[in-house]
Amino acid sequence: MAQTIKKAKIKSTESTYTKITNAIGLQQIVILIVLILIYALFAAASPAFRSGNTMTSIMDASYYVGFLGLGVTFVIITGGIDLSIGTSMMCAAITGGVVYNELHAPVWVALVVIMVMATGVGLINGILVAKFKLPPFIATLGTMMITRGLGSIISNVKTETFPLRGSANGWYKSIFRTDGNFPTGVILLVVMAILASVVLNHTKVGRYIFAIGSNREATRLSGVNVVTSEAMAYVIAGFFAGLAAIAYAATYTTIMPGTGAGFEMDGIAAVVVGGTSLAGGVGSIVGTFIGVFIMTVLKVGLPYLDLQPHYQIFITGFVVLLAVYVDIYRNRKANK
Amino acid sequence: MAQTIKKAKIKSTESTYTKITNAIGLQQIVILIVLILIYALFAAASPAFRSGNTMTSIMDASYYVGFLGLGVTFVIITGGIDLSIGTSMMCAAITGGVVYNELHAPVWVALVVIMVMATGVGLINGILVAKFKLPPFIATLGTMMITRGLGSIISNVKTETFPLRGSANGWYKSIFRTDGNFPTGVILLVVMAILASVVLNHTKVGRYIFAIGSNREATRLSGVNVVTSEAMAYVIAGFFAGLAAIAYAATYTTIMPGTGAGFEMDGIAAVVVGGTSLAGGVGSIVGTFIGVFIMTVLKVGLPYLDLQPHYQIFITGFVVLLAVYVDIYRNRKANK
Amino acid sequence: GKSASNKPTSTKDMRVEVIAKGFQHDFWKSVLKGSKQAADKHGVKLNFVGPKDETAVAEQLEMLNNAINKNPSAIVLAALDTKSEIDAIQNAKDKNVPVIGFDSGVPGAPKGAVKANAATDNYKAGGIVAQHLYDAIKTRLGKGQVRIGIVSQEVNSMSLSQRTGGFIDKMTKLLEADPNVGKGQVAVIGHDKYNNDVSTKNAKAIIELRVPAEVTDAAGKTEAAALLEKKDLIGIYGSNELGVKAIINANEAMGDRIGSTGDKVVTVGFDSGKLQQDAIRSGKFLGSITQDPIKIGYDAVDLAVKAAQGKKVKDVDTGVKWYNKDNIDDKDIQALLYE
Amino acid sequence: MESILEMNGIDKSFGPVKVLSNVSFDLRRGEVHALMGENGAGKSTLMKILTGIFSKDAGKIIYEGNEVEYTNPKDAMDAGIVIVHQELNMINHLTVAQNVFIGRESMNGILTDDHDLNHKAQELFDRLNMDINPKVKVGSLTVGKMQMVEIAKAISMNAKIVVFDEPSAALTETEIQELFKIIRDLKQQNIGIVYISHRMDEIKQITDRVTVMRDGATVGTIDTVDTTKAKIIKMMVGREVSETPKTESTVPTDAETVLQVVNMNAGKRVIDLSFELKKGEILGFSGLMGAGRTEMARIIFGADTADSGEIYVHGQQVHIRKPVDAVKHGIGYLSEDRKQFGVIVGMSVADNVVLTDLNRYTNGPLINDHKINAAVEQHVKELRIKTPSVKQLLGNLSGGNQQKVVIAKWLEQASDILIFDEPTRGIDVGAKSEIYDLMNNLVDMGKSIIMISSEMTEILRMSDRIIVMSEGRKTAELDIADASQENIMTYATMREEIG
Ligand SMILES: Nc1ncnc2c1ncn2[C@@H]1O[C@H](COP(=O)(O)OP(=O)(O)OP(=O)(O)O)[C@@H](O)[C@H]1O
Ligand SMILES: Nc1ncnc2c1ncn2[C@@H]1O[C@H](COP(=O)(O)OP(=O)(O)OP(=O)(O)O)[C@@H](O)[C@H]1O
Ligand SMILES: [Mg+2]
Ligand SMILES: [Mg+2]
Repeated sequence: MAQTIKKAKIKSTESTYTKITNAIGLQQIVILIVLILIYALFAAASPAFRSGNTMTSIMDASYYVGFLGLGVTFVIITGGIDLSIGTSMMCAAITGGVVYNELHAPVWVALVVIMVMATGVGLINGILVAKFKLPPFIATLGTMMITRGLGSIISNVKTETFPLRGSANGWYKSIFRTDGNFPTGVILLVVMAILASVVLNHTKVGRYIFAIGSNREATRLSGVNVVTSEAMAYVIAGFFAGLAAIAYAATYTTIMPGTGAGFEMDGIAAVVVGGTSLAGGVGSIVGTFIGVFIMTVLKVGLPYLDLQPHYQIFITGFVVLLAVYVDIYRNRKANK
Repeated sequence: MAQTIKKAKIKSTESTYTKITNAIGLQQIVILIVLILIYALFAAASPAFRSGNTMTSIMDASYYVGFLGLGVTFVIITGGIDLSIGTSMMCAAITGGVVYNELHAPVWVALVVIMVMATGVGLINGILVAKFKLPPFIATLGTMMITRGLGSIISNVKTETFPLRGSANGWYKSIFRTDGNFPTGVILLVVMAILASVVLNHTKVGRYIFAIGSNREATRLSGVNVVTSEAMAYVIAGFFAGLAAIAYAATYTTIMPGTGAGFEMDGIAAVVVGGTSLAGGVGSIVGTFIGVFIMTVLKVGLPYLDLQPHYQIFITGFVVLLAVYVDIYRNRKANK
Repeated sequence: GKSASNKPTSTKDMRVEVIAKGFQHDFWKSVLKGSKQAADKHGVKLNFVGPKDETAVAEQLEMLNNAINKNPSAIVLAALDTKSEIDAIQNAKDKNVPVIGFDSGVPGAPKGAVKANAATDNYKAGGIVAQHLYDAIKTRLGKGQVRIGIVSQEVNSMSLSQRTGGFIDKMTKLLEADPNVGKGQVAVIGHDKYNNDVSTKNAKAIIELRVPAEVTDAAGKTEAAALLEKKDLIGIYGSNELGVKAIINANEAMGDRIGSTGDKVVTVGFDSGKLQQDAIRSGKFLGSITQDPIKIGYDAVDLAVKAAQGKKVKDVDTGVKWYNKDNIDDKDIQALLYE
Repeated sequence: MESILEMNGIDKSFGPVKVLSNVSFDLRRGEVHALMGENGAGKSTLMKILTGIFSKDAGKIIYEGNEVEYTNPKDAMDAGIVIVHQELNMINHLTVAQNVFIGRESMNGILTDDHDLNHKAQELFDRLNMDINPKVKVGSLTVGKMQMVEIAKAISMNAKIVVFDEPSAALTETEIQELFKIIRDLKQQNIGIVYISHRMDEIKQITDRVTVMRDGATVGTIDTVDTTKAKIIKMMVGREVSETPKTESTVPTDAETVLQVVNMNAGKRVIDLSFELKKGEILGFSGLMGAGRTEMARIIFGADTADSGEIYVHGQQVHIRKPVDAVKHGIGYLSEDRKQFGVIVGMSVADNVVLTDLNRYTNGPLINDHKINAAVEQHVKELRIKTPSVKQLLGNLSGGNQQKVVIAKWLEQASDILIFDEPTRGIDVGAKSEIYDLMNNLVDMGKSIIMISSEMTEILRMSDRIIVMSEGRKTAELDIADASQENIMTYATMREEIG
């Protein structure tokens, strides 16, 4: 008898719980609708957008932004920011190119070097922020400058070209697009997103990342090693910047020195449009995933409307503001 | 007896207070020493740096960064950030160019238009952040994109040229450097810095800006109109972006459309190097002023060591990290 | 005095400051190579710098000011924007530091400040590209509306705007002279800087310029893809490395629209680089035009040393060359190409 | 009883300020040991040293016979020493269960098992007789509920020593009784308990021994049975403090109505609330946690908005949409959460006092800081705020003095309607009676006060009239002459169907 009563009690509270999860899901549903609307708008306005290889273009453009976004989601949930992911990604990519071209290493070695380098930069960011307590904005602004210079130093300011499709070492390109133009990269992106989601929601480090973003001091006083967990968020961001570097090399083949500044903003904008709060403690991988596609559909779609480039930036700015405003407005209403 | 004991106790805490104020001054003294050290280093390493017009070059390079830094100091003290100052400055400058070249208005009208436009963008930022409660990072990222596009739209993607020195309308150039190469701009910069310091430390809006950065909700519940004061910080940043635009036009004559992204980071880095906390509630104009010169002395000095640009960025990154670390380390020690 | 220290008797004590327009493109690496060769030959010290991209006017001016302050024997300059640098150039002149223009030179500089130029005529070069493209597509004119695309990294810097402008002007002229098109039948669209008044509705030919929203590979590729999606596109031109790369990347993703024959979109480019050379060898590109970056660098420094010695110097046209599948491996072409 | 912990000769300084000098403290297994002392006496600091949050400068800690020194909270926890902090340490965005077990997650291989976590939490709450859903986000709980979660969290750690640092500050009487049940249970398990509180009644009820601290030093330790309230207070403050409840209202029956609230509604938090406040009156608001009193206060002050309702000030209907409006109508608000909503710790005492309206202290556009300092020095003197200077950073003041600064802020505005929300929360007896005196002075001056308090003695001592709320509704309005602990409790626990 007591048993049944308890069950019933849990059931009834379960429904409140469902309501809350529904609310979280709602946020993602809202931006998914935004994404679909934007897509539909472009499809309606431009026959060329409907036809052909637009999807492949969107996919191609989304890989590196996608990986950057997934990684930096972790950092933003801790309440931090990582401005270095763009330059660190290009620094790693060009270093990989040097390893391949100058040291004549096999492609896979170059890819490993890319991952190690980008993850290493993430570790340095993590140490600066979590251990030395530098404000994330300024710590990663510093490493942004450093990696930007470093890439040029390592490559001796030379453009590095990765092996072309069809060439003996061109196999790595098929990770992202087969010779038959199938966007395999989207599979990798989805797999990594699922992995990221599991890490964020179902591992200790993920739990602590949320906890730190919500209340760092309380988390510390609970006996959690906040330094390690906070640093891990930056390491994860670095790791994903490495994946972004590989995606970039596979998609665009050549890497110019000194580039990458500005990419971080694409990633961060996607994350925030996806509903992750810059104040920390709140965020989701699904949101980021949708946010990334909102940004890339805009980027790929606006040129199809034959808009000149400056109108594209102008409109993207508005969409970012609008998306975030809608999210905040909805949240405020929900809290009433 | 008890009376005397109490007095003594109060005395000793008074001296703690003096120590704290000293510490605030100390912070600025530390970075002033850093500045002097850097300067001395360059002077020792390069005879050319010692001689000639280096000072004028340093001044020329410091005007627009200086104005950007002074303005964004207000925003950072509220605990916010303004990423739009760079593009808003260039958007205003190019609009001024259009007014002068296309509408054939007198130069002074163009300068007024520049100020109105930049201040207007600041007002929009202020409304987005203070009224609509958008996170400053994302609100100003949005207006950054919008102003970047807007400048191109207004100018029809044309480079705008301001009147040359010596031409009939070239008088405005002498605001910043006389024909005899005297850097008058530094006078303007100092005057504006003093003005900014007065506004920050001795007016209501300045006091409220500190209060908001320290504890926004408590300020609001004290019956302060926080929306207006917080918005004012962005308006001030916009106003100074306007001054930066005029300085830029006077120093560099031509304004290219679509530029300005990245300038904001120069300004912000200078502010933070100058000891203003990104967490809000703490900051000083003197600090920013010194921070600006640390950045420009580096910028102007490093080439004298015949370092290539990428080494310069690399080293600047380190200096930024170091300066901020020293500041934080010192603060932590003081609080121990 | 100052001017004495400017003019050492032996070239050993000379130092030449070179201020390029950029650093990251392979083109500038080759220019640097040529500069070094000349510096080594004369035994002068060389310092070579360039801003982060071709719109970084302020950065370049700061570099120029620094160079002048260092009191060098001569300055070699490729101005991003002459007007913004007029004061500084005048200053160099006052200090008796000779200035040599290179790449696209220093057009509009104060009289007498720039001793000589070692420059490419980008406008003319754009015209040459247009001529080659026209020759390859003229048989396809007159069967309905056709489109020729351009992908240009940006249109504000001197060299790129001239390459693009030269191409558009020449192509317009050639098409208007073609009996299958005719006067007033060529619409130029895509960018307010070049657009003409001809309506696209009735025009027999459209020249469409695409400028990426940002200087990134991704944005470039998107613009190129938007062009390649258009069914009436018969020719496409990439006006520098980024534009060329954009076309190659977009093409790869959309199943081979470009080529040099048949019903493919005939593609032409500017400069070299590994991807572009590869595309020319495989016939994806009809051909490209290359400047002579090594010669530009070499001649510029050579002129600078001579000017510093007080010798009289005059302009050198560093020239351009058209290369395609047939001549790419010729010795004289190979000498100009870089990877 | 065997001793489990000894702290001997503990010294601690923050910068130049010595906050503990030669402090000694011992704890036995199975005893409840009260640690008492005025605000800033160093109680929390001592306990933070024990639990590895602060490091000590000198002294010895002997735990279970061994000298120990913990450098972080985790080591202390692992050794069996846990603390319920004075300040709430909740992670709002995580669920209750996730909070309780943070750092001790149930695992399923490398993955966390929240299902198991919820079950463990539910079991824990059932055992402790707490009605809290483990699956909701902590941020949606009331302060009191959060405090219960904190307590549950500490108890779930199976510690050998549990430190409660003012656990009752956010709790209502019934919850305090629940807490005492829990504590007695812990005693049974031979666990040593340190209990910090400013509430005298509690000490008698629950503790075995009392250690009193003053100005960073131990005054002495005595057995609870051997002492009286008055004795303890004397030890704490070094003088006698009297405490007498009010027996009848001092407000004349024909006093003017200065504030009238009619049919105020705000979701489920405030339902159909109407009441009047008379000139010179202290109107007490009593009720259980989450009864809606704070919400009512915030609405009147314009910090939150109501769904419906009317507010009249001096008979005139007013529309208050933001705090600025309330201030204009002479309303001042002293928040229950001082740190978060009341003061700006990073600014000086002077700046805090004059923050609301700087216009009085300007020469043209410029602020005249001398004028401010002079005016604030006056307040400091009148309210006997203990501070070395008006330029002192507010964060360096003790809690009671910070509270006085907030009061000074509203006196500065000449506000005649003052809302005091838990005015003595976490404030020691010495400072407490000063604040009571202050409140009485204020009403004598013709001001009117709404006093929200969860402390029954405080309500009975200060109020002229008492409104009792339950679940957002007003369940009773009692004249002080008719009020007693018992009938207030009855109305406070009244459910909707009765009310
Ligand atoms: N982190 C800190 N830095 C500087 N001073 C501190 C710090 N923590 C506490 N203090 C000071 O140490 C003294 C003792 O504070 P503590 O919190 O231990 O007092 P308490 O007895 O717990 O008082 P309360 O009853 O108000 O909680 C106070 O003067 C306080 O201002
Ligand atoms: N912002 C909010 N969102 C949702 N619920 C809220 C909010 N603020 C308060 N509540 C709820 O409204 C009810 C009334 O809370 P309120 O704080 O006014 O009560 P109180 O009587 O002052 O009690 P306490 O002792 O907790 O301060 C509580 O159940 C609380 O959880
Ligand atoms: Mg305490
Ligand atoms: Mg309350």
